[in-house]
Amino acid sequence: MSTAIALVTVVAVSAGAIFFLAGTIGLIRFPDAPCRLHALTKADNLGLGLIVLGLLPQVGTLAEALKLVCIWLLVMFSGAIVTQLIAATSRHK
Amino acid sequence: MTDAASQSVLPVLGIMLPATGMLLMLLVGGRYVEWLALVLLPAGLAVAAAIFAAVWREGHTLIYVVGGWQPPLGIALRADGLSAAMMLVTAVIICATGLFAGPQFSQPRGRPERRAPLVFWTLLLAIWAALNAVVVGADLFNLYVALELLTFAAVPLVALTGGTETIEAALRYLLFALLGSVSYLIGTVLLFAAYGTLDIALLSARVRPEPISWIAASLMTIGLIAKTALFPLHLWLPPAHAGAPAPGSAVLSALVVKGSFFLIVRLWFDAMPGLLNLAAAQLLAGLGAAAILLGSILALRQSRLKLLIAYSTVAQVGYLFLIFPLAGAASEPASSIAWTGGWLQLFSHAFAKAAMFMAAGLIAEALGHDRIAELGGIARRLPISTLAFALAGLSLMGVPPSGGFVAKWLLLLASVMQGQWWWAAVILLGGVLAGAYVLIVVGKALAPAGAAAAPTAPVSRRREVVALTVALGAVLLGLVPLQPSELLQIGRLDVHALAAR
Amino acid sequence: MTIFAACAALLMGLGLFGLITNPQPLRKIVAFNILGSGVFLLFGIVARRGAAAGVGADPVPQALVITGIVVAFAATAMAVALLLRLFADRGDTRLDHESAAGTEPARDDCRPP
Amino acid sequence: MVDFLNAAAGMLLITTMVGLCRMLRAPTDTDRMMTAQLAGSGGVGILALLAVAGEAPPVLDVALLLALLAAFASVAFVSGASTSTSPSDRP
Amino acid sequence: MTSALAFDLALAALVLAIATLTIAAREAMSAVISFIAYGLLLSLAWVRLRAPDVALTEAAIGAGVTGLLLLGAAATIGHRQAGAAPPLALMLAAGLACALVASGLAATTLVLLPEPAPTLAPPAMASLATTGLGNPVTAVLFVYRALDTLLEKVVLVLALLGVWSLAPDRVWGGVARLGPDAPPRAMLVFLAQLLPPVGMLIAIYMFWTGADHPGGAFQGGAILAAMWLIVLTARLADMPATSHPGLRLLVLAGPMLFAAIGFAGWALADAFLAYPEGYAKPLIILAEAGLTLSIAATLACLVAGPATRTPPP
Repeated sequence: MSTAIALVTVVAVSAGAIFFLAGTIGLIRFPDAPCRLHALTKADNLGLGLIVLGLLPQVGTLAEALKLVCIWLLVMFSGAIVTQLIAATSRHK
Repeated sequence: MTDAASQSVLPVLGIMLPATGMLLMLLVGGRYVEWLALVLLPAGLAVAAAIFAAVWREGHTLIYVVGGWQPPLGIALRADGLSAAMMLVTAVIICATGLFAGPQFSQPRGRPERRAPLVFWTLLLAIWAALNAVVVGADLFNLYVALELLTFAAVPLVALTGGTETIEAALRYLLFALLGSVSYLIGTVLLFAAYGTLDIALLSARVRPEPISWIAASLMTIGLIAKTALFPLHLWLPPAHAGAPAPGSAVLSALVVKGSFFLIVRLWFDAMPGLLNLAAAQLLAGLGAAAILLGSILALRQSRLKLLIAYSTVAQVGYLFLIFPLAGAASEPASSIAWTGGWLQLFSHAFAKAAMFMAAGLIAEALGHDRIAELGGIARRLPISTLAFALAGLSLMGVPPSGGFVAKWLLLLASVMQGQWWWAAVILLGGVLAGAYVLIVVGKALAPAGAAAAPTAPVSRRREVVALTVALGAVLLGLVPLQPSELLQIGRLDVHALAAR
Repeated sequence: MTIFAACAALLMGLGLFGLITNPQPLRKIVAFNILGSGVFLLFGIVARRGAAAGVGADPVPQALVITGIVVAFAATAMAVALLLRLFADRGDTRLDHESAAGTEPARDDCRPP
Repeated sequence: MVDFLNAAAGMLLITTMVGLCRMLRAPTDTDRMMTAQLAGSGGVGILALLAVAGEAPPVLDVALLLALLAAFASVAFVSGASTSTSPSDRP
Repeated sequence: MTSALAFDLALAALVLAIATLTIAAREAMSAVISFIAYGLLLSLAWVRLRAPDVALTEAAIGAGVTGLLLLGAAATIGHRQAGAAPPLALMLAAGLACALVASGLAATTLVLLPEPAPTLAPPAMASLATTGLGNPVTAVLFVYRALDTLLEKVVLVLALLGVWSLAPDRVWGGVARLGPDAPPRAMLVFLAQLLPPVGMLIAIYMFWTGADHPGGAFQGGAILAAMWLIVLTARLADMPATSHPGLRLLVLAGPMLFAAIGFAGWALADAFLAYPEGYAKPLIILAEAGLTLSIAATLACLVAGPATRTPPP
């Protein structure tokens, strides 16, 4: 059982890290602002989401798990809105 | 530190009375600010007098352990003879400045709150709290906070009139001061890392003459020098002190730069006794000598009265640094003489410079400008202010029987006794130069008014009298030199015993 | 810890360099913040070295850093306010070093309040 | 597991480093801000990994705080940038 | 152990790289953005140095409030202020001097510090029980070295007074302007409606947990300030006038409460800033509660700057 949980963690965290890398490379390589924003959102939301998902089985208490979920929700929510704001600004220009 | 010491809450009151008073002023605002000042200034003066009396009577240091937590974990406050004298002088100058500024910074009845009065009175009290915290502080980090308090009270005072030039001066002052704070802080952390304490008394027992102490002491000294405006870090001072409103300039020049100087002395004589070697002392005094000469020459070249006085501060601060080679050497009684002379220079300069800025402020108010070339006839129209300026000038020149004379005489005597005649030459030359710049102003003031002299605005007689009284204080200090010299030794480390160890 | 000590020293050097050479006051202020953070990091190393009695770092320097960060922020805020006021009054933020160098030209009259 | 989580944190750190190259050659301030935000998210991820790896619950609070404030600077940037037209933001 | 070492090495390199970027940036806005990223990464270094309290403060201040303050300034000044770089010779001399300073300091910290390092951790931990607190850093801030903390709060108030005093006379007591005049975007308003409740919860948690775990008044106050600033930027509320008695009370209540507790200690527990036995923890939490609110108000006002408009009638 514990091996299975560990496997979940390893897979999810690795995937999250890869998403982060992809997002970063996207930020560097993509030609225009909307594409770069797209990359940023992927890294923020999916990457961190997967890492949090992978970490959840590893934490000891419910409070910590709750905090982890909170962190993810916060980053996703504010990241989405900031992306919108930046997109609106760069369109405006 | 001498073993005899007594617990007293007075040092805490010295800090907290003006500090809480300042918070209260900000809370009530409006006209109540002046009423609060009317209560707080005498109360603070009473606290300072009580500390002075207690140290004098008991003949040893007053100690307060804040919260009952002994150093090194906790913070102690110590009022030795020097702190007591500094507190008293500070209180007297602050109260005089308050009297002087009263009519200038008052809120009109039944109108909305005005900016300048509220800001001025709160800053005045904040400077007071900060200076008291500096002189009774016995913990290096607590002193850092006190220094920052002093800076943050002084900078807005520079910018108070709101002119573009003063804002620029304030910003430059702030940048210099911040660099100074950072440098001081690096030294503090190195000392803590090396000896595990920030308490000055504990440190003095643990510190050893080794590289890390040297590095820490140098960094702290450089930082404090920037705040004291010793040459070559004096660039910020003249525009800042000349740009502040007259009562502000008085406090800044008379007291604020002395706060950081006080800490340099604390550092070398109390926290790290025996570390002060010949080279360091000669270097500090050399910078002081350069400041005396350069500051005086630059003062001579100024066309505006307030700038002249500000450059004179650069010069007079230089004298203070002669204390390091003269009082640091283990050759009694010369070093005790130099010690007394140095502190007397600080006190008499505080009185003289406060009086000068007050008088200059009144003259500028009457004329609408402070161009020295156009001062003609002012002696006839403002005789009291001109007299105040001249009397203060006597002390700066070192003409007997002023406090400045006794101070410079003692320094001169000590340098001759120790064979360090080059300082004597600088002291004499500085006196001559001071005489020149004071006489230029007085001569212009006594000259008859030019044909195109503008009509003068009336100034308050009460404020003129305050300026004159402060100037008289500087002169009278020369008549009571002996008693304070014993007081200044109270709680002082026995440097020579340590050096011999 | 050795690494962070070197890092702190380099940050202080960098910050000092920026403070001296940057012509623009706002960038001077940013440089001051980097210099300050280097000093605080030095406190952090001292705290970490003092790990004992079951805590990972000596709490006293930690508390000093927290106080220091607050003071540094207050300084930054005051400097920025002065800078913006200068900008509003004059349209630029240069600190004209010539006028500070001693040979003071006659300026406009000091204004009695 | 601890080693793995630490390694993942290191991986994220390197990713953030790569992202910083962007900061160096960013054509506009907006791109710089995006990079800063990515560094913030990366920091949150690293802290979460470190917290669980080192079993130091307070570190999770730091991550929470960073997550809360990550958007904050971007918001300030966007609201400030929308008024002052800056030459470097123009194409 | 080596993996931790590699991590620290990478982190230090990253922090240094971004600091170099910040210093070398040509324009103020670029420098400020880099500085924000720098603040975010620096809090990682503090975590590695086992100082989570400082990490929280650095994140809240370095990346949060200072960043906002500098961003606002850079946006106002704009790009007109490139400024001529000093002559190359001066740059080289300054660079050399700074390199010397840096290497000297590095040598000092690496070579000259004594082994074993002196520490105050044992006495601080030994007295922790008598304070009733669980977090030694809070104990240092509010018990052992409470005078520093009290004076530091006065410094903060004084800085605010200094900032306020830069308002021109005719708008004294008026309202500070924050953000652009243009109406805020809908998305920003949405964010400002949703984030602050969450932020307030986190701030209260941060303040409450501070007694026993990393956190405390300053971190909580900084978060509250950030949330208030978001609300203000989105125009959901107006900044109160600087002459508003409520605002002044809010700014001053914390330091005055703390000072009052200090004086009460003088009357009841034999020493200024001492706490009567058994009441230490509740009194500290009371002082921290007041300080959290005051810090929040002060920080927000410091970022908002001096008044620019006349007070509303």
